[in-house]
Amino acid sequence: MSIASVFDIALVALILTIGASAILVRTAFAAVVMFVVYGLLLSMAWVRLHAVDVALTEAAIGGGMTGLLLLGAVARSRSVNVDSVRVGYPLRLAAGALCALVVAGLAIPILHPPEAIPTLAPTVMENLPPSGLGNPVAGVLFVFRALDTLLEKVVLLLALLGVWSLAPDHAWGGTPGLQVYARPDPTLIFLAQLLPPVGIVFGIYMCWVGAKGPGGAFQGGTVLAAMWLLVIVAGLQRAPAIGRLWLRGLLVTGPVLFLVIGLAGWVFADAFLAYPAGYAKPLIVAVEAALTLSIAVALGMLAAGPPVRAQQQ
Amino acid sequence: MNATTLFGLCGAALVGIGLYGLITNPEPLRKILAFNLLGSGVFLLFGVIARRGAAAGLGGDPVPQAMVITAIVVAFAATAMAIALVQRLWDETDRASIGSDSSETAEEKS
Amino acid sequence: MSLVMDILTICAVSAGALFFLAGTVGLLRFPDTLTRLHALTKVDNLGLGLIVLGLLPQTSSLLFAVKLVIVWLLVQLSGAVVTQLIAGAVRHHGADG
Amino acid sequence: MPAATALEATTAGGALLVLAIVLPVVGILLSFVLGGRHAGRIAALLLPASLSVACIVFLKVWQSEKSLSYVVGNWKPPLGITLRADGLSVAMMVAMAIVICLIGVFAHANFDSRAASAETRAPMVFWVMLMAISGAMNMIFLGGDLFTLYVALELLTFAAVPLVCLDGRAETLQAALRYLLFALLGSILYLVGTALLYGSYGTLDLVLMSQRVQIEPATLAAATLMTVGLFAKTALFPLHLWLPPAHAGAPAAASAVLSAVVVKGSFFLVVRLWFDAMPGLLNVAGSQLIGALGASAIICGNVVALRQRRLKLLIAYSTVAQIGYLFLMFPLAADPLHLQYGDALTGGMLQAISHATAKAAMFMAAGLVYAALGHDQISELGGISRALPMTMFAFGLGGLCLIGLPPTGGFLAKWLLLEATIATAQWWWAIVIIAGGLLTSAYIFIVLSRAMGRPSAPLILRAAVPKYQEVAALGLALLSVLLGLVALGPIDVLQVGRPEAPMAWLR
Repeated sequence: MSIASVFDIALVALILTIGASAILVRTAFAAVVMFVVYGLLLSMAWVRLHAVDVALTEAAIGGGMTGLLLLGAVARSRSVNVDSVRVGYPLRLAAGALCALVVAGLAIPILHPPEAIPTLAPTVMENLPPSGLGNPVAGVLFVFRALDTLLEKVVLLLALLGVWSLAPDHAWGGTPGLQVYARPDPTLIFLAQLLPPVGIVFGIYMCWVGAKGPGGAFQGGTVLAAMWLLVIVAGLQRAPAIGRLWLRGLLVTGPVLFLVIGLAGWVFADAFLAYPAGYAKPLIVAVEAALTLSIAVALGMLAAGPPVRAQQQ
Repeated sequence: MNATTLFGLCGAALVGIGLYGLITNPEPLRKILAFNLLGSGVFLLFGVIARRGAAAGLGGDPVPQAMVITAIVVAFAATAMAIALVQRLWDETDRASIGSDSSETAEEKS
Repeated sequence: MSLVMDILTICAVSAGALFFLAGTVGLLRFPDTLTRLHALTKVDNLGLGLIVLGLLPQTSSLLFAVKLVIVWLLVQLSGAVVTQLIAGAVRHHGADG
Repeated sequence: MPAATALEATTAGGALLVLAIVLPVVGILLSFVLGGRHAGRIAALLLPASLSVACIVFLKVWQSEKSLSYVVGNWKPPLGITLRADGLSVAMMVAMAIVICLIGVFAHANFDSRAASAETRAPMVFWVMLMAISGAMNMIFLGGDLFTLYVALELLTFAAVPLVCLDGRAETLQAALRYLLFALLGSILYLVGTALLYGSYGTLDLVLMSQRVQIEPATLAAATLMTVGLFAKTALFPLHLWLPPAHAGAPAAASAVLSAVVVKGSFFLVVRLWFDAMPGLLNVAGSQLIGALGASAIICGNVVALRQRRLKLLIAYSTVAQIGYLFLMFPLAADPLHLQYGDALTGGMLQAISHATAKAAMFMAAGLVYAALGHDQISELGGISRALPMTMFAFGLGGLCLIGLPPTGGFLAKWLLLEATIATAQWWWAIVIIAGGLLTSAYIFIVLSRAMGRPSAPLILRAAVPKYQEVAALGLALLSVLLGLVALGPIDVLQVGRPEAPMAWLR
């Protein structure tokens, strides 16, 4: 048994233990803390599966941003009376049996992979050069399956509108009620002044490097969103009112540019979402840059929650 | 058993754990957390399938990897929406329970 | 030359791992929040620092080495700030153990 | 589908399919920038435009008797994504576009924001979500790739959930949360199946899948998980618990779109899965099980509907029952022993369409009753048929369609299903269909007799109801009645693009 497999076994055991305890621990707060740790461990699993792009996304969004949201909600829930009634024993037993069945159903195809394992990796590598991209994952996201990526941006916008729709009527157009988790603390303010310049450079770098290596619009956008949220939480800047035109503009910049370039492909490259020969890379980089910005704003606003205060004129 | 299969079984187990939490935990917040756990198990299965299809000098099939990235963002959006919903619900039930007795908790279990 | 580098790596990384172990034991065994923080910061500073130091000889390019050092510096920064914040919270609300 | 068309290129007119998806997306993006005050106007332009695109596609497919397809970005499957419009897609697309447009007309009274000085919450959310639902439905009907369909499904969920709790009351928030959790569970189960199928066959394209698919454990596990997930989203018994509170609590226009349109999206995917991606994979036991769930839905939904005191809840439970009919087509159409394939499938799709029109009309009528009376207690409806004759007429016509009386679309749908029960010698489903019709007629009759009865106290109308809202409801109701006439012609369109022999892999 090699060191790598010892590491893998330990990692899987740890992931399962922490995951199970995130479900089983008594208090919601402990569960959320477990979940954040779980997210970080999981991104290690992704590295072990040679999917560095996914590892970055999982660490940034799955662990980081989701953890932030859950922590914020737990902090709120303490002031609210949450009844923690457990469901009855028979139901739990039935649920356990059902879940065991599902696990078994999933384990069988894992243990018995098809004889000839299907893969699109060679096809992707064959067709990647015309796009000028070096990162095959970016190639799939922006060239071969660009329609999914475009629609997913719309999903993000809709989710944001869905979150906003939970505002009381009078607060519509106002500022989100991002809870300040710590009181404005000199140390936090210091961090919020020091880190964002580094973070912004890092976010832009991640987006830029995504064309040829691991990274891309999501990962870069998440880092930018995190910097923005840090500044807001430290009290250095207020969350913007949701009715602001610049905010709406930034939110749609990425999707609009993507859509425009896609439609232009109809004229210049004879298909929707096709890129004209020779211009693919600059166009994709432009789309990625615009998307990074839109994703950063969308993620930040999703985490900031619905507006609670009407905008002061 | 190689590492890929090991992670595949881990993903399958996480799906089971998440599903269990989603069914048995009455608190909405814990349900959302369980949904995320379930989701990450599913994503891990994608990753295992991608890793199995490693070829052409790549560490894994990029198609499922790209799908996972899309799916992670969608799952985050869903979580944000669910949490906003839960918080608004707390606000409203707070307001209701100040006015009258909190009769809504009984309904919550069904 | 490479043998010396490898020995250096092995020594430094092992020492770093030892600090991690000690820090984790401290985190679990120490009686209250402040002493636990103390144990934790030692891990961040020394443990990670030694591991980064040990990995430096193994890097293939300067850029890679710079990235490693940046990682260490960022962890230092966030560790320091978070420790401050937790300690501040403890002073305001009192620790529960 | 024959192998020759497997790697089909873009057909003439395929560009229209892109337009059907892009138009609503443009509307959403525009509304974000221009603001909620203009969202209603943008929707008023885009929804009819989307309808006309759907009509053109329908006519093209109907006349040429060939599917349309569009290869996005010129990347053919398995690498890329193809959009396809076959008979099922175009029929559903036109029907849903019409229903959405009429709901848009109806909703103008409640979500008009043109006069407001600033953007307001409810209109902005409603119109954007309505456009999103229209786009997501088109995507579901046209998508030829399982993962694209997943994204479309999520688009539909995120558009539908906020509509449930548009008024922000605690009970509707509770309903929305439950709906969201069910829907998320449904989509994640669908996603697991997608992963397993990709792992087995290296493609997510429906046509390629249908050529490669085989009976093996991975495929069965995937298909089961996906189907259960889609059942949760369609609210098929016993996963229906979220539906009644969600649909009954929403504002009338939202209830109409949720009940008439949204649940059909996931239903359509079940059909796509079993009839297109994995033709012939459904064995007797599986199809009987699905049918049994459908039958239980019909019986339980109707019995519970009969006991409701509130009109909107009654209509919501009736949706649970009517969804059951949709799934009766599986044992009737997918029985591998009998190649009776066409009738049951046609009947099932027609049931989806006629339920959409009838249910939208009924929810609109209930909304108008609520607006006029300030409540929707069935026992206190006396005299309402004199006060709002057109509304109650629309409700009655919709009811006739649900019961399945001739010449309504509901009649034709149930008749085709009944015929299929006889042709395949599965008499037990015929009993369920007939019993369901009787139960439905019971509660429709109760409501109508209350409405026609004398009021216990003089009826005071709280608000005047705009005529055009009544006309919209009546229009949909008439449509559901006239749907019976499609038997004379356009019904053939549903067979366009169907494979000649459903069990290609058996040969």
